[in-house]
Amino acid sequence: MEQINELKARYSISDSRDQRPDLGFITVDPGRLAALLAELQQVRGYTHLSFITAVDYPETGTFQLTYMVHNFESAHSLGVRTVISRDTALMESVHHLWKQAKTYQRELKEMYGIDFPGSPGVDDPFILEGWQGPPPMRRDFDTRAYSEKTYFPRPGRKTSDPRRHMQSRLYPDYTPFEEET
Amino acid sequence: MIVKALYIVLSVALVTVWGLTLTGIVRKIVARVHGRIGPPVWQPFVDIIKNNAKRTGISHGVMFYLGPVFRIAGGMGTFLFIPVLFGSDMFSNFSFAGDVFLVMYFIFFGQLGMALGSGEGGHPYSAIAVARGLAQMSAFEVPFALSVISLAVQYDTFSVSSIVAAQQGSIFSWTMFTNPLATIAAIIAMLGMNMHSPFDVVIAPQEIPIGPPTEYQGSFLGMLHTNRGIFNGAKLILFMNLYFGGATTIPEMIVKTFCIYMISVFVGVSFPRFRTDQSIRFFLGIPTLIGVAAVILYWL
Amino acid sequence: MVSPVYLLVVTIAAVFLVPLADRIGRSYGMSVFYAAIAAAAGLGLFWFLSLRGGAPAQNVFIAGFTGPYAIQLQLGIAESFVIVLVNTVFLLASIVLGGALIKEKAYALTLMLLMLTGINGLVLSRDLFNMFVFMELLSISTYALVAMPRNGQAFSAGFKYMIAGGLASTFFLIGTAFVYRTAGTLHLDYLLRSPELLHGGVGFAALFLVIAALLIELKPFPANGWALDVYQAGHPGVVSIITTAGTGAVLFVLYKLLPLMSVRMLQVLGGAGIVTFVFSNLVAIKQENPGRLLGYSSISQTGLVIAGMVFLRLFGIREIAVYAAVAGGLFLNHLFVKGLMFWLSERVGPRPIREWGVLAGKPLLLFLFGLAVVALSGLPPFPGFWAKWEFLKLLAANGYYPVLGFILAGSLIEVFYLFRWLGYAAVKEDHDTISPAPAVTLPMVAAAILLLAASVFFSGSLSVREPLLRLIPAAGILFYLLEPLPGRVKTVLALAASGSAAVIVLPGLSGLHLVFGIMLLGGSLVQMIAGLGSGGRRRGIYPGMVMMVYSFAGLLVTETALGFFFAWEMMTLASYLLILRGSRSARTPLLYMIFSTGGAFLILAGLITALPAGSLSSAGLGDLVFSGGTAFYLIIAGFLVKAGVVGVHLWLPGFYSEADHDVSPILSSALSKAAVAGLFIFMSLANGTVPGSDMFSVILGWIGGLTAFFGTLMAIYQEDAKRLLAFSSMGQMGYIILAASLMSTIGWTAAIYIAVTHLLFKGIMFLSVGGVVSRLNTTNMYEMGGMIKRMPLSFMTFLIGLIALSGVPPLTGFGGKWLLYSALVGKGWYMLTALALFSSAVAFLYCYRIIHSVFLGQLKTGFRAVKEASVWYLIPQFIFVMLIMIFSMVPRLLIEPISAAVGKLAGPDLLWQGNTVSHALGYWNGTTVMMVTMGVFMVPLVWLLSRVRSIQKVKQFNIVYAAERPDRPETTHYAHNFFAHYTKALGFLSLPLVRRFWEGAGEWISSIAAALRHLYSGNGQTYALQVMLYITVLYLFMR
Amino acid sequence: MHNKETLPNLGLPEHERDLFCDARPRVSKPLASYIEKFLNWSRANSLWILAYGTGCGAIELRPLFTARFDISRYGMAPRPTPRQASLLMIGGYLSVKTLKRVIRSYEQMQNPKFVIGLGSCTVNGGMYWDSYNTINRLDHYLPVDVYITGCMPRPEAIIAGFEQLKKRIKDGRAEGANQYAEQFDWYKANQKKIITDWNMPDYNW
Repeated sequence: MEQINELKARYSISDSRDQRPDLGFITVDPGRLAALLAELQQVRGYTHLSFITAVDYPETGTFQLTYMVHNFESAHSLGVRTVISRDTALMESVHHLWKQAKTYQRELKEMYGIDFPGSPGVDDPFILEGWQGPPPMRRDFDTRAYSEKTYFPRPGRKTSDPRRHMQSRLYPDYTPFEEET
Repeated sequence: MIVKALYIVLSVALVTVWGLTLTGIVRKIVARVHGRIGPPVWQPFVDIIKNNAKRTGISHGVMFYLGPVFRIAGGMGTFLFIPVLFGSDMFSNFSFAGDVFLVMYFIFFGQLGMALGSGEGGHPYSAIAVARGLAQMSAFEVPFALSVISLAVQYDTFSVSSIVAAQQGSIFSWTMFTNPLATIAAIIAMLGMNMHSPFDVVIAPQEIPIGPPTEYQGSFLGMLHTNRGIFNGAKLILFMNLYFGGATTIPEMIVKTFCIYMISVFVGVSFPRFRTDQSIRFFLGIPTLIGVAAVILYWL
Repeated sequence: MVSPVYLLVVTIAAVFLVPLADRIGRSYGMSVFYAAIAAAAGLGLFWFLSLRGGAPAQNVFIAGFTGPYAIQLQLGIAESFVIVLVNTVFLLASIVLGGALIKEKAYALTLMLLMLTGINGLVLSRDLFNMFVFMELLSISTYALVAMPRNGQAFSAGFKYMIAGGLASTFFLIGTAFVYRTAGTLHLDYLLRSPELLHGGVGFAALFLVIAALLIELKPFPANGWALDVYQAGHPGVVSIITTAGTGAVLFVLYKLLPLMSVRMLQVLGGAGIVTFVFSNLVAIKQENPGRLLGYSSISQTGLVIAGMVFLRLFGIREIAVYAAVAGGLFLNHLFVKGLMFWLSERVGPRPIREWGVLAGKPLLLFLFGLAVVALSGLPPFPGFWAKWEFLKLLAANGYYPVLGFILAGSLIEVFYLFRWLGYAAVKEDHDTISPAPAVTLPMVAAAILLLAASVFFSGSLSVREPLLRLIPAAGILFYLLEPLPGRVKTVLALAASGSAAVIVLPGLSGLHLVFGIMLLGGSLVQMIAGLGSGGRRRGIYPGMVMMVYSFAGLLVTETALGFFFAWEMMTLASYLLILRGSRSARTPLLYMIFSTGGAFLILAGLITALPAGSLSSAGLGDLVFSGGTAFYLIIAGFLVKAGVVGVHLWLPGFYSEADHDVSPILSSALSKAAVAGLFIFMSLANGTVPGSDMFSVILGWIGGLTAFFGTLMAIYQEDAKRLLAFSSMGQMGYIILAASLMSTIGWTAAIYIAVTHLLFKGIMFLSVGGVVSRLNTTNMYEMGGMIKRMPLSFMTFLIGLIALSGVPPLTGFGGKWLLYSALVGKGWYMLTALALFSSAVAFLYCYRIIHSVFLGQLKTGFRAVKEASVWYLIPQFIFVMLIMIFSMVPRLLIEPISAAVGKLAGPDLLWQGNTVSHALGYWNGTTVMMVTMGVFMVPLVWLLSRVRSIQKVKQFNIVYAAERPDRPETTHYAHNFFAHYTKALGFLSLPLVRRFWEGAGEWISSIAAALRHLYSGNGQTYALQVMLYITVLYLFMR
Repeated sequence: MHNKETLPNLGLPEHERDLFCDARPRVSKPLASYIEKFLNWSRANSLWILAYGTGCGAIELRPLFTARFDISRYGMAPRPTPRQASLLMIGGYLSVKTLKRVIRSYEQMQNPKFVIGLGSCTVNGGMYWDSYNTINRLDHYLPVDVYITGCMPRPEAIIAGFEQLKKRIKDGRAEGANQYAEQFDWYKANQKKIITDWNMPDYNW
């Protein structure tokens, strides 16, 4: 963690915490992220990029990106987080640090519509061939409405909550807790 | 002339029916060994009818179209140059047209045509499978050739009929007993010829769907299946003639070919698959040495 | 008759006249100069003609005394012969030098004239002191002329030349003094009349010094470093005079002294000649500078001439005609060729030999250069060929086999570097051009014409009586002259020429000759039709093609050993020309030439060894004596090299595959049969007379079997369609040799049967692939594919050819296999039977590979619009297909004539009963097999045709592709590295061991050459020391 | 070859159109009823399966080949290529991407051909019914002969489904291939509605 403290000032790391001895998270400005990752990779031994992921917060109008890097020597993983605006949905590419980053970025582009200008093939379809709707992983995308509009729903289909259904099948006498209150 | 034609029709019908039934029996037996019930014995016939009953089909071109024709012509031709029953005029076929080398080379006729036909299909898997099949074929040809040469030395003739004639008498005048090494080499070669496991990388269904006939369907496939019966029968009869004393009656022929076929079935269900290069090395190893030994033994 | 004195008078008078005339004007001086030389040459010619006409030899005594003190000039037939040659070349060289001389002052002209005077004097004079005087005249003028370019290199070269020349002169003078002291006379005639005068120690020393001095003047290896800079630095015109006329004069002096020498001296001198020949050639390998290379080559030729006349003397031969035939022929060849080449190097300018590609755009210069290279290599029809033949024949007759071997080895090296050079010249690489210079070109043309005339003269005087043989080079030259015509016209003319040859030749043949005649001539003729399919001018094809066909005819017609060898060498040359034109690299033609020449030399060695004793004139093939065995084995080995058996097959794939698409079929299908024809001709000649032939046939059988196996195996790994077919041809040649080695009726029938069918199906396959390649412009199989859709006819013929090749019944191929196995098992060669069976199984692999990769599979995007191959490619294919079908239907039509031609040999005969052919072991009825096959083919076909209405014809991408669609045809076509698993299993068998061996051998020779080069330090003192040491060693040997 | 009407194959770029056959599928009329009856019997007793393991259903197919269930006794066998199969088993949910492959495989099979939809997902989307990327009703895209419901159906249920199919075949009611050809435009429209990058011919022969 001393390492992090060293970096803190230089990269204006806003938040840092240790989840486990071998896993920590820090949050950094989007503008400083690439520089920080470069130092982590080249100086601090975090040579491996495990994944890049995003969480959509329509409430705050932001995406939170997490870059998980790993140091094999100290067996320590570090999640570098950054928060970007949902409206612009633009982030600097890190494919120059890790080649495989382009794949994650391509996925994020397809699923969340976050663009990484300059990342090779970022506009190619990732798993959806010819997808034309909004990015499907954004939380404000109504999949059910989309499905009903697109996929010929079979009329007469009955849907029940699996948990309640199984409870009623297996334990007909059981009264759920929340209904008690 | 007409009588001969009738005999030929009869002979081909016999081998077709018996060859297909044999396949059915073997499937049944294998199923029972697995603890399954298995398909009915007549299943191969149903399959052939079904395939010919397909209402549509596709063809990639003339050679593709002719491939199965070549194949079945090769099977029938091979069969027709082998005498089926010793001393029977009815089942002597056209064995007067050539000796054992003719039969050995005529086997290639169908394979070549099939390879060409599937090649025109344009499917890469067909070509891969043919490449494997040819490579394997060139390797198992060596012990088989040595074995046949050993027989030629032993009996001083290339003629299949004469070889059968020389084996008459008692069971101990069969080549199997008089020249066991040649028989072993040939049987091992036969394993490769029949393309059962461990030598079935050619048609490796999971990897290169069914090999050369990937693109074949309907009537084409039906023809290929029919040929499987004829060709299998022809090969078994050839082996029976060369190594197991031939046959004088149809029941004897049926029993003997059944037993010979069971060898490769037995090996087939017991061993996993070789890669092509492994099977090439295998055939050029011990089996070839056995073949050489068989030749040398009769040479001296 | 004009007195020989006038020869000297003319030039000496001109020496005084030229400066005077020069005062009047440059052109006057030059005119006098040329007039004098022309007069000298004219005098020579006049004398030569009149002496040949029967005029007596002249002896002139001048300086007011009679012999032995007078200056004696003798003019006999030999002298006149040399005079006319050297003066002619001198004249031509002076014309070449014209440009350089005109810039000099008049003294250069006088120096030239003095030089000529020296040369002529040396030839004419009969006493030692006069020889010394003329030699000095020659030497001094040479030093001065060498320095003419006036640069440091030239001065230094001239100076070194002077040191060594001075040494030689000194020795000569001392020797002359000793001779006078011992014998009391310097006159050769007196000395010859009483040779005992020179017996004893002093006499020996005197003679030794004279001979050693002459030898040094002739620049023997290794004491010749002093001379070599001259070749590089001097003006090529001057150098050409030094090396031709100057050397010729000194050689003639040596010739005049020959009768004085003891046997020991002759032996050592001959040895020195051979050493010079072999090692100078060896060193020449490493030369890059044309002048220097030509220098080494000149020296080696000089060595050969020395050896020629010395050995003749050693064998006690006195007839001047023989000397003329051997030494004269070699010298004449050297004279014109070297002149031509040096002048050409003047024309090309200061370029290393690698950059001689500038000649590629100049047909005339290239032709001249090629002519020179061919002549210098001792190939027919040039004088060198005849002379070498005579010389080697005499060597063999006298049991000098090691010398013979050395000469052949040296000649092989010579062939290597000369043809390498020709390869550089023929392959155009840069676009530099050289300006026209008629003053240089005209003498070259003149030299070439003289050389050709001399060839006619030599071939006429020597034994090649069959007129057809003379037509071979004549046809080549005729078609060279027809080159400006359009390609199609030339094709028709070539067809007519070859067809008439066939019409004339075939009726006169019988037995095996007839079979091979039909194959070689008929096969070539049919395939030549394909030439009509290519437009354009097609330069350089038809001279070679017609020459090749005529050589085929010659091979079969000739009845003499020399005639056979002549035709054989002409065939090699013709095929070389064909491959030189088509080949993409210089490597293939060179390799071909080396191996072919090596093989030809083996044949040559065998032929002359087998010549019956005492036959100086040419012996018939039937008179050859094979009882020693060696001769026969040498000949067979030669044919095996030509057939490309495993181990010496290095040349084969490139040669069969790299020629033009309509030429390759002929080379691979017809030319390859020439080796077979030779094999059979000599095996039938020698049948039964060769000792140890059982062992021989076993060895030959294994060579054949292994060739079949390895040829086939290597074929399956090829990516290039034509190379694949080439290796396939190698495999088929293996079967033929294997069958031939059996020496039985069935075996030979099998061999010729396979040869005929191979001609047919390989012709079809090569033409078909050639047609495809000519449309696609690539030979890489993986770039092709799906051609069945675009070229269905080519596919059809190719398929027929392929089925025939693979040996699958019912087509003809099976007959060959059946006969082969029958014969093999009948003979008891079981392991070879198995090997042959294995090879033929492996053959399926490459068969499928080529037909799939080219015709089946996926049609490539770029080739969707290609058209069917030209109809001219298809016509010969369909002719062959027809033949194959006929022979397949009725094999008897083919087998019976063949076995009749083979006649009765060991082993059982083939028996016929209707269409069934049988022997002790097996039987085969091709007609029934065909009928049955057609029958069983029809039945399923009819069934399928009844279903045709339900079949949808689909396109190439409508394939089951693991639920995907193919991306591009290029990635869907499985063709590259087709038999990867085979490589994995048996790849160790196809490692390029043979290539590594030969490359190693080449490397080895080349490093010897490099090591020898260190002798030439460039230091004058060292060179002087070398000369002294050489003389010492020579003395120790001769003593 | 009989159907002169060709498909436009607009999904393919110009230079690729020549690589694919552009014929329309055609309706093949059954033969005279007594022959057809016999042929249908053979078809029913020689069902060769092309199993497309699109979802979890694939795992339920494996036991069918074991000694316990052994479908080979019905003459059924797996076949690795659609060219030779007559029964397409859809083993579970179909995403748009998989559907494209399924359509291609189906079209590459030869008439007569049968489809079994396995599991609830093929019936109405099953538990993926509201997914943005999973189809709900297979029969809008391919003619389905038999649905076997369940999530997942047990092997016994599958065998029952096979029996159902055999009955349909023997009754001459399993004419899905002809139905597909007849209503080709409707099926194609449905398919193209969701498969937007249609980079194949309109009918995959």
